[in-house]
Amino acid sequence: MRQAVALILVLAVGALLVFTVNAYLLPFGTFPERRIGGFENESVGKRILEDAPITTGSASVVTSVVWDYRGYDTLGEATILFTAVCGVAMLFRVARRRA
Amino acid sequence: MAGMTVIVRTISRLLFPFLFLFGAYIVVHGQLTPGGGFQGGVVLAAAVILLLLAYGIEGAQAKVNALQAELAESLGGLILVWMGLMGTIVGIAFFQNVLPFGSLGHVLSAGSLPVFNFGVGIKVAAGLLTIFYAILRIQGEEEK
Amino acid sequence: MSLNYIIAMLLFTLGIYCLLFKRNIVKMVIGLQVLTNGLHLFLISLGYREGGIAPILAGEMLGRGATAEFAAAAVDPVPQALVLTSIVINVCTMALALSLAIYIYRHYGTLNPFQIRRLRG
Amino acid sequence: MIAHAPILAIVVPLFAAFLTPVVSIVAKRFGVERARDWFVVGAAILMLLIVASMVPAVWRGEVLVYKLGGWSPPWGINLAVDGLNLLVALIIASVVSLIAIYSVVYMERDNGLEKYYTLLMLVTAGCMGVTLTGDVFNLFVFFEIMSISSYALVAFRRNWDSVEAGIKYMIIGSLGTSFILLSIALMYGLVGSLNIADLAGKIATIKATQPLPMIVPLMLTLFVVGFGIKIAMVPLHAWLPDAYQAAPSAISALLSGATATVGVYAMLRVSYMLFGALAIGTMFIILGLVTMVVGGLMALVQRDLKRLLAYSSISQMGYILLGVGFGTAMGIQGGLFHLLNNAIYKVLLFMCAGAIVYRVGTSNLDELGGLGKNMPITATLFVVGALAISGVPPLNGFASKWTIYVAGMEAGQPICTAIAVVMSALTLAYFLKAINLMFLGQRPEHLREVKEAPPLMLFPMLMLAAFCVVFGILPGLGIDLVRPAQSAVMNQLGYIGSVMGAG
Repeated sequence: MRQAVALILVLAVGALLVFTVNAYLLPFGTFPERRIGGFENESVGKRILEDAPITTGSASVVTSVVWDYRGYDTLGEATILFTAVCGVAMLFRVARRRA
Repeated sequence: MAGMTVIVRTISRLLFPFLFLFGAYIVVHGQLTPGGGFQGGVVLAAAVILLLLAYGIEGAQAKVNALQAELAESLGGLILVWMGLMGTIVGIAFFQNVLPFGSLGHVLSAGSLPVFNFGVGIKVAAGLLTIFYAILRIQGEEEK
Repeated sequence: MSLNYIIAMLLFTLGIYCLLFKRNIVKMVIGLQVLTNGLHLFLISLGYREGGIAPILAGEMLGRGATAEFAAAAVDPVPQALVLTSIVINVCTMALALSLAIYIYRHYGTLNPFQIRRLRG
Repeated sequence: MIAHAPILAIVVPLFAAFLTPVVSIVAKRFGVERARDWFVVGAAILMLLIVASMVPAVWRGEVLVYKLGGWSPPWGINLAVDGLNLLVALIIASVVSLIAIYSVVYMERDNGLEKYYTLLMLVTAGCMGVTLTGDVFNLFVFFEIMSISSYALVAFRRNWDSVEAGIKYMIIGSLGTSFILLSIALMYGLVGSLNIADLAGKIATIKATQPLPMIVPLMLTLFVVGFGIKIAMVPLHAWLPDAYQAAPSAISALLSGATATVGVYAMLRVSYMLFGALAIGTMFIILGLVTMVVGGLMALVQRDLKRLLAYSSISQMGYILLGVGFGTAMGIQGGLFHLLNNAIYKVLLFMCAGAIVYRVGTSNLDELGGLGKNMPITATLFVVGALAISGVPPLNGFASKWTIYVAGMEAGQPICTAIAVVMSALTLAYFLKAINLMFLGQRPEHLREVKEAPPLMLFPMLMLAAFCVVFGILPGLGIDLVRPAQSAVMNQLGYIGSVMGAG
């Protein structure tokens, strides 16, 4: 019984997500006929594509987003890696017996 | 861990320099090609982990031991934070791109970005290796 | 181009299904990975552009310095950067979760989450 | 220096986290292992000072915008500090400083302490990052730092119960953060931006279209579920009692004082700033009432002190949601004041529980008794905390609960007020039970030799109890502290204007 309810819940969530995404979102660079609000042409990505080679000097725009426009995020990402390393090392630490 | 047969050992010994070079290539060309510090760092770590699988933990530790890995991780982190602070000292804001840009499309271009890639490459390689060593250390203890 | 979106959302739902119905912690962690990978696929699809090129200024376009033409043809770089960040987060979560699973197995001798409920009430 | 204060408040704990392993190695070489602990305490206090240095400017009504990498919003990431951020940052910085002092003695019997302190600083950095940022994806990244390090800290002692609590927390929490990421992805797909102020303006435009596009409430729901897991709203609370029971007491205090506060903050930021209070009030009221009642009823039947405190902290979260859900100036003021008070007395109570665990070795109420003679100071402090949390008049809990009751009456919700009053009485009931079982009654033979907690543990507890009394006797002081935050919550347009105007 609980399983059936959970299954129905999962299916409902899936259907809702699929429906919403289809109804409101279009890929980048498509004419915004279904997209609401009309913010298509103000996308941050568009402006970055135009500016990045000049303002950061990097040929790969993804790298310039990762390390320059959103470099602080990447610092956070490196910190997460540090956290995971710390956590794993903490879990597998060798217990020193105190004399 | 005891390691594997002589075929696997030979091939992984032969492959190791190439993998290492490939990882370094990905790190250094981060601002020109797909890839960058994280991806290259993973390849670098994979190169050492290949040795670990073929030769056992001693074989890998002969190349990079656990303390070196931990120190290298701190070094990578310090490079990142230092370059971030450079932005505050030289420029106006944390994480500003302060080094000269160079010419677009060359290996030494894009200001601070190659340095960031280099730092994070070291950090990721050392971090993944540290995770492997940490897990293996405790497994090895159980077998004894 | 909405097929990508549908499949991404189905993967997300499949991940939730795994988390709710699987009786093995390792399988639950795999479910979490499926879920997040669905999300990554979704993010990447958001930046898709019909006939687009990779957001890297290279080759002939670099030679001509045609940045405007490049900007009109390339796909959105921001979701790709977000996915790179998210992948690393995902790897870290997985490393920690699997380490905990090793400990669970050591303490309880099983990975079935329904048998390791000593904390109750 | 003051211009860089927002970023320094995040970088200081981050730097301390990176340096802690190095300091630890050096300190061990020179034979002064405790230097590491005091290094962490120093970093926490430095962070508190940096946060405090932002107070005058923000209380004048400014929004401090810090553009990372020099990119003006919305192209890059920016930090934006208004009254709400600052209140939460102050709470976190003070709580972490006190917990760092408390840990020096409390954790001394454990091994692997350099990892403990590193993770403590990482949780702090994550909390600060979530609090001060003005970018929604950056909020997600730091939320993950905070979450992953708290998963690891819950499992710190590696017993069967802490490992189980850790993996439970981890799986539920990861599901929550994926929901947040999904919502961020939908948002980026919809309007192509990641800056909170920019998004708020654009979403306001989209909300104006008729009929309301279904994607907007969907995004809001995903956010509320994601952050609701962190603050243990009731249908999503399963991980919390296990985690609080199994973690070391200092970490339980940290979870209830810092990460839960951050969860509430993130929820407020998203629902009031990003979505402009889109019909969220009623939902918060219902969720708040359910959370309050279920938490209170479950607390009544617990036989373990830390588990009882865990359920009571679920119950207190209900009060905060209720106050915030009324949506009036007074309701939000009451909710935020209760957030502040909750951090104070919850940390105090967990520290008292930790002192008992430190001296006796168990937190099972059935095995305790008569400790009032052995540990008079701890007992007094616990009673102060318990009376404060139950809303007994001269203490701070009363002041904030009273504000919430009045707000409820003014908002035309007398039933909610009545339920809140009844739950308050219930809180008093289960805390009296706990006090009775622990400090009064028959003292078992093996507890005869128990000593008072060490002074270094008593010091942070005394500080917190003093705050309880001060905010209780002078509620105007607390309200003054909270008022900038309340006006920031209700001033969405001002926030958007200041952040976007900074570019």
